[in-house]
Order: sequence, then structure tokens, then C-alpha cells
Amino acid sequence: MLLSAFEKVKLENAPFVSMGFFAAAFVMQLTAGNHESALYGSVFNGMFVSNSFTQAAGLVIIGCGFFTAMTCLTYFKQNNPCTMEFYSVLFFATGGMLMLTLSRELITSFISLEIMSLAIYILVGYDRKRVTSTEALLKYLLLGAFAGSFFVMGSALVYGGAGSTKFAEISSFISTHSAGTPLLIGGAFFIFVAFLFKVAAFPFHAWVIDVYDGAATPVTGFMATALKAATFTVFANFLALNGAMQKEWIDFLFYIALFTMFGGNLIAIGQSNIKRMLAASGIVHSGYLLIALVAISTESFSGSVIAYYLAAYSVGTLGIFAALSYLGGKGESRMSFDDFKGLAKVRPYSAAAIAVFLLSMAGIPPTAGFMGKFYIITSAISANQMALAVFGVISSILSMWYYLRLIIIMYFQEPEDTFEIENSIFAPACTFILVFCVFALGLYPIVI
Amino acid sequence: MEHTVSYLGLIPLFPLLGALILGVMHISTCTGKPFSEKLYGVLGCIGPVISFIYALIVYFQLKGMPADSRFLIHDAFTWFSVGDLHITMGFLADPLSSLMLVFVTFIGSLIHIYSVGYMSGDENFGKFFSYMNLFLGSMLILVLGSGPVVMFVGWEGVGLCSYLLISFYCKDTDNVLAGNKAFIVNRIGDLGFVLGMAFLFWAIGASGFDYLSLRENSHLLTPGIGLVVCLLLFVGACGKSAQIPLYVWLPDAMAGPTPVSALIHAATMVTAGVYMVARFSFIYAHVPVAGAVVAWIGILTALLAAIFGMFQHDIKKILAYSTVSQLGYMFAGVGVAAYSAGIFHVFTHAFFKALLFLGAGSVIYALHHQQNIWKMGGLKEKMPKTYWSMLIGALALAGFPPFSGFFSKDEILFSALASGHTGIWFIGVAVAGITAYYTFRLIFVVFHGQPRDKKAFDHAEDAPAVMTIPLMVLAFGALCAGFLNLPGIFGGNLNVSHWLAPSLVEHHPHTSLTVELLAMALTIAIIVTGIVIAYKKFASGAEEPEYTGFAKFAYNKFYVDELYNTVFVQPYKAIGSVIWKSLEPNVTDIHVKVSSWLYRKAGTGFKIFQVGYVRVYAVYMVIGLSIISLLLSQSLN
Amino acid sequence: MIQNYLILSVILFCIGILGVVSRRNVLIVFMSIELMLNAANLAFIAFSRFHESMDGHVLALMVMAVAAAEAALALAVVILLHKHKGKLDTDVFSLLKG
Amino acid sequence: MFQYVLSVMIFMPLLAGLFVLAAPISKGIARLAGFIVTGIILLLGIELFLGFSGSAGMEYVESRVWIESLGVNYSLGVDGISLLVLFTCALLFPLIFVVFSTRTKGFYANLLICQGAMIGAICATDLVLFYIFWEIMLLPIFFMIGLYGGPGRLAATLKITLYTIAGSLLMLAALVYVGVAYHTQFGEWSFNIVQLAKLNLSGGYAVLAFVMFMLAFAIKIPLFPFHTWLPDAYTEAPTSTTFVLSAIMAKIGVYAVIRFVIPVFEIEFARFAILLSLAGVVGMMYCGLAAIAQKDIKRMLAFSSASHMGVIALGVFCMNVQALTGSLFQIVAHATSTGVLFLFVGLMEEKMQTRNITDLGGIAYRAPIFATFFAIAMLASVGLPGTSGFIGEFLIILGAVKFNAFIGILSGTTLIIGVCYMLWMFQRVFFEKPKELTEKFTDLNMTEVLTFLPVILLIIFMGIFPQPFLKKIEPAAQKHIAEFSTVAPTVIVDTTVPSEGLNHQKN
Repeated sequence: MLLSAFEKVKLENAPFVSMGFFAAAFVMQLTAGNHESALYGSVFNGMFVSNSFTQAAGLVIIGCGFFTAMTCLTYFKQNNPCTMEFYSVLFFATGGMLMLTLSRELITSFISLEIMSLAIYILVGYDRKRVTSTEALLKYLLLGAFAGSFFVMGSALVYGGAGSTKFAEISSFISTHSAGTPLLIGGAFFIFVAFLFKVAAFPFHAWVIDVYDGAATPVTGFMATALKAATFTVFANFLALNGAMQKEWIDFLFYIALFTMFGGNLIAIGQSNIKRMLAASGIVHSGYLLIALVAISTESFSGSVIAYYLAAYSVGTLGIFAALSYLGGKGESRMSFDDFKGLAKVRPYSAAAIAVFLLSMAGIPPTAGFMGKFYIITSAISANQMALAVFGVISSILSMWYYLRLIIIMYFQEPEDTFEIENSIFAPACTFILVFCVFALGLYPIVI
Repeated sequence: MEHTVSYLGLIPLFPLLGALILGVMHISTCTGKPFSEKLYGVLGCIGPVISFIYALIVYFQLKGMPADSRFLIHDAFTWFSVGDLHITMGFLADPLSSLMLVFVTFIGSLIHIYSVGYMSGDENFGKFFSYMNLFLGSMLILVLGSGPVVMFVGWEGVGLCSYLLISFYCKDTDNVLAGNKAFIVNRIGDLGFVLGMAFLFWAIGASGFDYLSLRENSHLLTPGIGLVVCLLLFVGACGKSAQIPLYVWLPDAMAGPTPVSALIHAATMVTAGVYMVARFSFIYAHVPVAGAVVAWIGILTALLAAIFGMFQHDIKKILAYSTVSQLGYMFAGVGVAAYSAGIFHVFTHAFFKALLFLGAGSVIYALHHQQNIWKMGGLKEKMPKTYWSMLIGALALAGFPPFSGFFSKDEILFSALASGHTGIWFIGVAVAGITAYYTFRLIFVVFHGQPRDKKAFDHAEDAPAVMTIPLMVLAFGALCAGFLNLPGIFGGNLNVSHWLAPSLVEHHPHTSLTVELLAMALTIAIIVTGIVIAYKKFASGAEEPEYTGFAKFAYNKFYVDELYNTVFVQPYKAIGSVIWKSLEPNVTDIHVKVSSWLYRKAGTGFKIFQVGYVRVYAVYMVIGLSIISLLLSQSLN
Repeated sequence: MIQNYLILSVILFCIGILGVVSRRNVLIVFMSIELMLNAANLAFIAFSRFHESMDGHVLALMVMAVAAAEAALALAVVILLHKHKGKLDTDVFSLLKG
Repeated sequence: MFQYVLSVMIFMPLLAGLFVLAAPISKGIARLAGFIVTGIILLLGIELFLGFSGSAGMEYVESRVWIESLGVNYSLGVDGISLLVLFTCALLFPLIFVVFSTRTKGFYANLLICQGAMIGAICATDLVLFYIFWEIMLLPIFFMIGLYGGPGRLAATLKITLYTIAGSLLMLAALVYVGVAYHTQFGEWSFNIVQLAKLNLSGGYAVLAFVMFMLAFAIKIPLFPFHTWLPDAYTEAPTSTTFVLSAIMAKIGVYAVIRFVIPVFEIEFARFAILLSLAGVVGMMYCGLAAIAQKDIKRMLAFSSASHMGVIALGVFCMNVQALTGSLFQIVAHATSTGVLFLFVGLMEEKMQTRNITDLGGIAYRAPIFATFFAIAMLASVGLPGTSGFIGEFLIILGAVKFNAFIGILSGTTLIIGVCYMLWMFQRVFFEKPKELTEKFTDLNMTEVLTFLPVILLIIFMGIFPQPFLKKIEPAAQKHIAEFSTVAPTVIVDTTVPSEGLNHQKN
């Protein structure tokens, strides 16, 4: 129902309309209750299942789409303007993500994944004239396809092991047999590789920095948030399909989470470009989400933790990318740390907004990021993963360094730039709405 | 409650109020036109005088009470109370404190009056009287405090005033340094006091931490804790009363105006340590070892200071060392459990030492702040009043009968002998001789012989009446105070000792009359010898000698100041800068430095992995994949 | 029987991986990826036979469809790359690094 | 109406701060607004102090469910433990607005936010709520140092922020652990400190959590050897920020130990008490010694402050009612004395553009009122009887002697160490011959006199009549100790065993 709405929209090209559709979809998603799961079940033969978790994830994704569209309005005013297709591709991507969150079957997942990925490949390489954009596209496409083939191979192995690609049937197979057969383990592992690649977990993280750097800023924001949200949702769904399955992989995920957090921090610390830094910090956040995945099985609570964290992370990241989109200037000329010297003296409100986003990402109360981190740690400790919680905390200490560095540069140094920007209200408005969201989510943490 | 009187707290309050008023007056005018000196003088003297009158009232009220229940209490308010600790801002007048009270207020008033003359013309006239009043108030709190904590308020208060008054001429760095030294050394003593109080409290203080309750519970004290408490309290006394090893501040304290030296550093404050030991006699009496330590340190201090005193040239320093020396006697007295003798010496000493200092002050005043005795001489004719009063003081200090010093000092020496401390007695007698020698060295050099500085000599004259009258009153005191406690052999009956008895825990040893008389005769003989030697050497105008050998060593005070400087002060400062310069950045902060350095290095190190070649990224993936697969396959097996 | 198919599939898959890792020409890399996908397809078919259900066949068809879409995009990228630098060597495109 | 006083005290400055930050108003109006707001807070604080009944329990309680699924509540309350800290916080802020004028409006806004967050941290009885305010508290400090600090401000602000955040994030993990432990033991979620006190924690994780809590607070206090951020931060920060840091923020660290660590981790606390108190004492001596080597008055005061904080922390670790009450009292005493000293140094810097001791001298002749006020504050800081400093220090030493004779004796050395550097500084700055720079120093004007006079009088009043204050805090301290001793009686006995000297007395 929702999806069909999107696919018709591709004819509509004006960004306002797309925003409107995002808003409509958001409202629909919000109002759609759990009773729809039955509907999906019958229509798609159990390939799609909706529940409160996917609903929340869907909300996040649609929200990301909405704000991205809003940001793009301003962004393309001061960069190479885009054609109408940009927005339709954006819708394709969003649709793919939504399908991904809903899918309960490996090949459906694969197809949704590819719908999403192909659309995003296009978005990444949209600016054909820029060589960096193309390079990003190349890297992403190559490695993405590479990872995708692992997914297919993994599906094949799981299919071979369990005789079905439906999550429900795999689950029942595992409960009657065992999750420990080589085919299942190998297959699940290959599938994980693909997921981990998409969320840029260590050691499959290397692409993310270059790709974020090369892509247009709003697209980067979209990728960093919506894509991660979709992938983590399906990841969680897949992992949660059976308790035995999840137990099998706890150790594996434990180490991946650990390395992801620390690897991400170490990469981020050395960056001098803000987008690259944010990409690396995105790796760290994936690490936190992996913590939540480790803690997923104990109770349904953890699903909402992931959803909340995704929402919290998304508003922060989207916000900062929105701000960068309009502050970056023509052709993204301002993107390194030093370009933002003294921003607070020239544009105090923007600087304050960026500071708020950074603090949210760093997990300082009363922002949404803090609450997200709080939930993650709570779930980890509830799942008896004290060590992981402590490592998570240590990692966020390390991450304070580069977040603070940007704040310090913005606030405590003398401005060298006048920060002239295109006079467009949308990206700034979007930024401030997101600031509001950061606090609103932080102060009223509705855990679904 | 017949023992409760409500005016006791007022006694210290008057000088304190005076201090406040004077201080506000001074501060509010010190950049503009000051009030007249007359006003300051009157205001400054009112407080002490009223206190003195009240002190007399207290004394007579006590006298009218039966001997075994002679005490008055005034609990002003609960000061603080936490758990078992209840500290009342209370005041206690018993025979011991009333004796102190009377003479402190008396001498204090006299010195205030004297100061009106001495300080006239000083730009900080008001400040001086404010400090002096503050001092007197604190001293009275010290004396009247009903418990150790209240006493400590006065104890630190007098320390503060001492600091302020020593560094009164604060433009001169040396004076301020002297003040610092006094305060810091006193603080070392105060540490002992505080810790002593703490131990005492946890031992027996739970049911009341004032003297009366403590005294009742003192039998609960175990000897071990008792010893600790006694020694710690004695550290406090050492600091305040300038005993080995904390005596060094007192000679330097002479940097203050002379009335200050007279009041604080001779008559009252420095004797607070003795008073404290006497106050705690109920503990010291339980721990003879502690008493012996006190006595020995006292007598050694007496000896040391007397040796130093023989070779000084500054008139005030000589007197300062004599003070240290006399304080040593007092500790010897209280150490051998002759508390009343010690306190009596405090009493007489206050008169003659204040007298000597004020006399010295007159001389200094007359000679325009000349303090070197080798620049004086022959002043007898020019300043007869000063000369005669100082001579009385000197005789009293030397312990020449029948001046007051004789009776009190002899009482101490006799107690030492009677309680079996022959060594102490022996040293004490020797010190008496030395004392006589250096005292009369001072008198002869200053007042006899030929004037050494003709010009100053010509202008010298007796001070105005406001200064000489206090001198004479004190001289009278120095002359007669001894008769108050006339021992039995002279037909007296130790009035003061009997008066003090209810406050103290002491037992009078008995020895034969012959021994007593023999000892006394020996002492007198030694004293006379001392005076005679001094007369031979100095009466006819000797010039300043070049000190060599031991004399030079003693002239430089055995280099103790230098020793302390190298052993304590410099290392202290050095430790400070070592901590700041090397320890803090390189050791304590190391965890921060190393972790941030590592983190940054790791960050830059990690950058090289982001080579930008897409196939390398694929290689990473494959490597990661293979490692994990390997681990997985192992876990499978 | 199934083992043989599987072994073939795995070998193909590994060749694909090796190709991606070792070759620098974009086209060849894409071909290697296609090889991997087809290896997976082979596995699907094999398992389909093994389980005696048609699911695997359908899945393989879907994968092929997706692979085709991917290939289309890849070729567009190849053209784009050629326009920018005139070369198809992946190492040329390493502006973004560090 | 008055029952919401705590919320008002928290959110009025917070909102006022945000308003000042965002609204286009001039510096002067911002200052005025700040003064009015803090003035109202002060009045409320006094009213609250007087209205406080002195019972052992919480008063002015507010509670509202916030996050239901985790049992996080918005709950506030004041008891004897927090009363004085709160009072200090309310008391001292108006001073800054009166004394310092040459700042931009953002500075005032930051100050207001800081005050709100601090009051929040003091009043919060829910661990999560406390944590949130605890972190917010740091942000204005971060900006104030970074924006308005001295030449080395960047490094200083980065250091203090990273250092303290590192500590508090570790505390976050420990905090969650405590909450989860409560959940497993009692089957429901709660972060309320009253509930958490029922917890019975043991094992390695409990020790770990305890260490993390203590680390966070030790950094904030700062306890040796985690004090190294302090000299830089205190020196580089603008004086009013230093004032806030030393007078209030450090105290909240101590307060938090009393409020949150002791009730939850009785056993661990008793086990580590000796170690911690040693850290306190060593820190006191170490910083006191370092202070003497300083040429910069502010840095010297920074070390002095760290030194005193060691003593205050020691009072907490001794776990007897005297020491604890002493610490709580000393919190106010130290805030008023050392805090005011920092303000005085700020004034001197404003008037003479230097803080270097060697450049100064003879101020006492130029500015007798200033010198007198300075002297009184200084004497309070060295603990002279008759000033507020003595009561606290005496109680702490008394308690420390009971706790452990050795530590008690070491703690006594604070009497000496403090006096050494203070007198040395006072001599150089106020006495001796006037120097060029000090010639033009002017005395306090009427406004300044009227501003400082209440504080100076408070110092003396608290020294002479401490009982009205002690009366209100003692029951709570008693209760605290009583709860502590019932839970960990065996360990208490253990800890007193090393004090051989005192064992005899138990007859």
C-alpha cells in the first residue's frame, strides 16, 4: 500500500511534492497499526511482515527521506543543479529501504537491498561532472556488488541448509534441528558479511569514508542514516528469527562490534575533512548498534532500542549534513575542519545547531544521542554484556575528541571566512527542525 | 546554678568590640584624614580596663566561695554539636584562670597605656590598637575558655595577632618574614594541639568536652593514649611558648613594636603553653613520662636560650632569649608536676619581663630606634626612672632575693630537686647564674660606663609620664609579687599555690628544711657570682668584643636558623617546585599525556590504511573474511 | 552428486573473489562479480534439486534479473570513468583517501 | 506554590540563560537579567534554607514519571546533605554578576545555564536525572573557558572537558549497571536513589561499577592523582568561571559521592575507604606543596583549592558523623573563602592586568578594605578559629583521627601547609614595598564593598555560630552513617583495625 504510493510518485518531480509525499507517507506509517501485519502476510505470502519495530524503522527512513529532500532544495541551488529524476531515485531508494525493513525472506531481502543500493549508487554518482563523485560511485558499486554476491551465496547456502529462504521456516528448521550445521553457519556468515558491509562494520568499513566524501552532502546524509536504518532493521530481524541463531553469533558480533567502535574512532581522529570524520564516526555508531544486536535476544525491548538509537542517530547526522549542505558553499568548497574556524562568530545559530548535533552524536544529555546511548548500554548490561558496555563507553570517550575538536574550531577560533551562502531557507529550516527533534527525542524518549 | 554567671563572656568581648570599632574606624579613614590619636588611645584602653575591672570582680566573687567549689561558668551558646561532640562557647573562671585573667588584663591595660606614648606619631596608630585589643580579647578567650576547643580559638587568635603585630611594620620584608615564621611555627604547634584534642576527644570526650567533664573522666584514659595526648598537646605548647625545637620564631618576633614584645612575646601569649599544660594537669599528672619529657625539654631550652642570650647585641633579642629561657623554667616546673610553681613563675615573669621590655622600649624610644647595646651606655644619668625600674626588673629576672623572680624560680628548682630530678635542678641552678650574668651585662652596658654614641646620648631623656607610670607600676609588681607566694621557710604559706590548688592536680613533695635552705643558698651564690662577673666585665664601659670560637658559635645561635633553613625550609620549597616543574607534568599527568599521545599516533597511523585503491579495500574485506572464517571453522570443530 | 555442483560453485566463487581482488581493470572486476553471482545461482539450482522444490529456480531467476540491472549500471559507470580519465584502471581513481 | 521551588530554581536560570543567549539584547540588559534571576534564586534559596525543617529525610519533594519503561523519574528533593550545597550555589552566583562587567552576553547566559544545571544536579534524586544535569553542567564551563579564557584556553578546555567527560561516561555505564542490578533483584526498574540504596551488590562487577563511579567523582572533585586538569583549567578560565568551578562544581563532586556512591556501594566503599582517604590526604599535601612553587596567584589558589578538596573528600571517606558533617560544612566554608579569593584575584587582574606574584606588592597600603577582606577570606581558607574554615576542618580532622590515626595525623598537616603558601603569597602581594603596578590600584568601591561584605560576614558568622547550619545537616548525616553502618558493619570493623593507637580506647 505504501510502496505503491511511492512508485507512482516518480512522475512527480518537484521537490515540494516529494516532500509532501514523504510527509503523507510518514503520517500513514504513523497511523498504520499492527493490524496490518495480517494483511501483509496474506498479500505477500509471508515475505513481508510488519510490526512496531519495522514501523518505527520505516518512520525513521521516511523521515530521513523527507529531510533529505528538504536539504536538497538548498543544496542544489548552490551546486550543479539536479534533474527531476534525482527525487524519483530518492523515492526508489526509500521504497527499497522500506521493503527491506519489512522483508522476511532472503531473496526478497536481496531484491530490496539491490533496489535500495542501485538507487543509492545513482544518487552517489549523480553529479557526473565531478570526478570524486564518480570515483565514489565506482568504489561503492564495486564493493557493494562484491558484498551483494556474498549475500546471494549466503542465501544459497542457507537455502541449502534449511530448505527455505523464509525467515519463519528457517526458524522452525533451526528449532527442530540446530543452527550449528556448516551450511547454515557459512550461509549466515556470508549474509552477515553483506549486512556488515552495508553498515560499514570493521573490517568492511574502508569504502564508507571515500564514498561519503565523494557523494553530494545531502546524499551522504541520506546514506548515513536511512541506509543504516534499513540494514540494521533487516539485520536485527534476521538475527532475531531464532534465539539459537543469535546465541551462535554472539561472540562473533561481540568482536566485530568492538573492532568497529575502536577502528572507527581511530580513523576518525586522523581526519581533517568533516565529511570523512562523520563517515568514520558513522562506523563507530554502527559499532554501538552492533552492541544492541548482541543484546537483542533477551527481550523484545532491544528492538525498540535499535529503533530509538537509529532515530536519535539519524536526526543528529541528518542535521549536521543538512547544515553542511548549506554551509559548504559552492561546490562543497568548505569541508575541512579549518574551513569552519570561527563559525560561531559569523553564524551563531548555525554553529549552535551543529554543536547540538555533535553533542547528540557524542551522547551528551539532554540530547537524543544521550538517550540512545543510555538505552544501548542498558540493553547491553541487561544482556549481561558488561564488558561490551564498558568498551562502548570507552569508545564514546574516544569519540569526544573529534566532536569537541570541531566545536572548538567553530567557537574558539577567529573567523577567516565570511561564510556566504545561497539565500535559501530550506536547509536551514530543516536544520533547526532537526535541532528541535534532537531535544524532543531526548527529553521525551518514547520507546515504542 | 550558683556557678553560672552571665558576665564572664563579656570579659573578652570588650576588647574584641574595641578591636572591631577601632578597626572599622581605621579602615574607613586610612586613606583620608585619620581620627585623632587621643580618640584612638582612649578607645583602645577602655576595653582592657573594663576587662580588668571585671576580672577583679570575678576574682573577688571566687574568693567569696568555698575553696573546693571555686568556679564560675558561663555557657554563652552551643557553638557546634555533631554526634557525640558538643562544643559550647563557654567560659570558665576557676582559681587558675582567674589568676591568669587578673594579671593578663592588668598588664594588658598597663601596656595599652604605655603604647599611647610609644606609638604616638605612627601612621597606623589606630591599626595598632585594634590589633592589640584583638589580641587581648583572644588571650582572654584562651584563658577563660571552658574547654580545649574554645581555648584553641583564643590560641589561634593570639597567634594571628602575634603575626599581625610582628609584621606591623610591613614595608620591611624582614619583619613580614619574621611574622610568617612566627605564624608557621605556631601552626606546627597548633597541629599538635588539634591532634591532641582529637585523640583526647575519642578517648574520653564523648560525655562532654570541657575541662570539668574531662577532669571527671580523666581516670578512663589509658596510659598509652594519655601519653600520646600529652605529647601532642605539648607540641602545641612548644610552638606557642617557644620551646625546643620550635623556639626559633620568638627572637625574630622582636621585629614588632616593643609594647607588642612586652605584652605578647613576654608577658602573656608565650606563657599560654605553660597555662595549657597546667590546665591539663589532670592528664599530665597521670602520665609522669610525659611530665619528664616536658621538664627536660623545658630545662634544656632554658639552658640553650641562656647561652644564646649571653652573646647577643640587640637589647630586645637578649630579652627575647631570656624569655625563652624563663619559659623553659616554667616548663621544667610544670613538667615536674609543680604546676602552681610554674604558674607562679608565669605570674611573676609577666611583671618583670613586661617591665624590662617596656624599659627597653623607653631606651629605644629615647635613642630613636637604636637597639644595639653596644651603641648605648651611660644612660643612667639621662634616664633615671627607666634605669631604676629596669634594675628592679633585672634583679627580679636574675632571681635575686627578695625580688619576685627569686621566689618563683626557687620554687621551681626546689620542686625539681624534691621530685628527684637532680639533673634538672643542677642545670636550672647553672642557668640561674647565666641569667644573672647576661641580665646585668645588659644593664651595665646600657646604663653604666661611657656613652658610646654621643649624639644619640645627648638627646636621650626619660619618656613621658604615660610611659613611665606603667613602668613604675610594673616595677612595684616585680618587686612585690613574690611575696604573694611566700614559702613556709620565710613565714609565708604559699598563698598562690593554695589558691590555685583546686584547679590543679598536684602533690607537694616534702623534703627536709636543710636541703631546701642549702639549695637556696647555692642558687643565690651562683646568681651573685653571675652578677659580679658581669660587673667586672662591663660596668666600666667595655667595647663590643669580637666573638671567636664557642662565643661566635653561640652568637650565631648555634646556626640553628640556618640549619632549619637548609633542612626544612629549602627542601620544602624545593619539593614544591619539583612537584610543579617535573612531577606534575611528567609523572602525575602521565596517564593523560600518554593516552592522548597514543590516541593521536594511532589515529595518524590508521590513516595509512585508507589508501584510496578500491581493490585494497576489497583485500581488507577478504582478509577479514578469511580470518573470521578460520575462527568460525575452528569453533565448528 | 550435489557435492560436485557445490564444489564447482565454490571454485567459481573463489575465482570471482580472486578476480575482484587482483584485477585492476573495472570491466574484469565486474565480470568477476558476475561470476560470483552465477556461482551462487549454481548453488541455488543445486540445492533446489536436492530439496526437490522449485523455490531455488525462481530465486536464481530473480538473482539473474538483479544482476542484469547491476550490470547495466556498471556499464554506465564504465562509460563515465572512461569519459573522466580515459582509462579503466581502478587505481587511477584514488583521489579520495587518507 | 512553594512546593515547586526546586523546579523553579532549576529551570528559571536555565531558561533565562537560553533566552539571553538567543535574544538580541545588549550586554548590560543581559547582566541585569542575570542578576535579577540569580537574586531571585538567592531569595528562594534563603527561604528554602530557613523553611527546611532539619529532619533527616527529603523535603520539597517533586516526582513525576519520565521514562516509564525504565523507571526513570523526574524526581527532586533536598535533604540535609544537599541543603548546604544548594545554599552555596544560590548564594554565590549573584556576586559574579555584580563584580564582573567586561563580558559579553553569552557569558552571562552560560553562567545562568550553569547555575540551573548545578541546582539540578544537586536536587536530583534520580540517578539518571542527576547524570543529565551533571553533564549539562560541564557544557557552559566548556564554552566559558574556551571563549573567554586566557592564552592557553584551548588546551585547558579540551583537557578538562575530555577528562571529566571520560569520567562521567564511565559513570554512565556504572549507573546503568546499578539500575539493571536493581531490576534483577527487585523485578522492577528504578533509578531513584532511595530505592537503589536497598541494593545488595557484590562481586567483581560491583567493584568495577564502584570504581567507575568514584573515578567520575574523583576527577570532578578532583582527587589526587586525577587533578591534573585543574591547574590549567583554573588558571586559563576567566575568573568567574574558576570561581564557579572551585566554589560549586568541585563540591558537587563531593556531594555526589555522599549522595549516590555511599548508599549504593556500602561494602565496596568501606573496603576502599582507606585507599581513598589516602588519596585525599596525599592530594592535599601534594597540591599544597605544589602551591608554594607558583608565581601566578590564580594557579596558586587553584592548587590550594585542590588541596582543600582533598581534605573535604577525606571527610567523606572517613565515614563517621563528625567527618561527614565537617565535610558538608566545609563545602560552604571553602566555597565562600576560596571562592571569594578567586574573585578577589579576578578583581586584581582586572585592575592591574597581572596575576604574577612577583609583580605585586604593598597592596595593603593602597587598598586597606580590600586587603582586610582578602585577609579574612584567606584566614578562613587556612582554617582559623572564628572563621567558617575552622569548624569544618576541625571536624574532619577529628573524624579522620577516629577513622585512622595515621591518616588523621597526615590530614592535620593541612593546617601547616595551607598557612605556608598563603602567608608567603600574602606577604608578597599585600605587604612589602609597593611596586609600579600596584601604585594605581584602587580600593573597592561602595558597590563592591556591599557585595562582598555579606560573604565576609557570612564567613565570620559561620565561624562563630555554625550551629544553625550544622543543626540542619546533622540529622541527615547521622542517618546516612547509620544506614551505612547497618549494612556494612563487618567491614567497618575491619577498617578500624589498622588504627592500633585507638583500639585501646574502646573501654
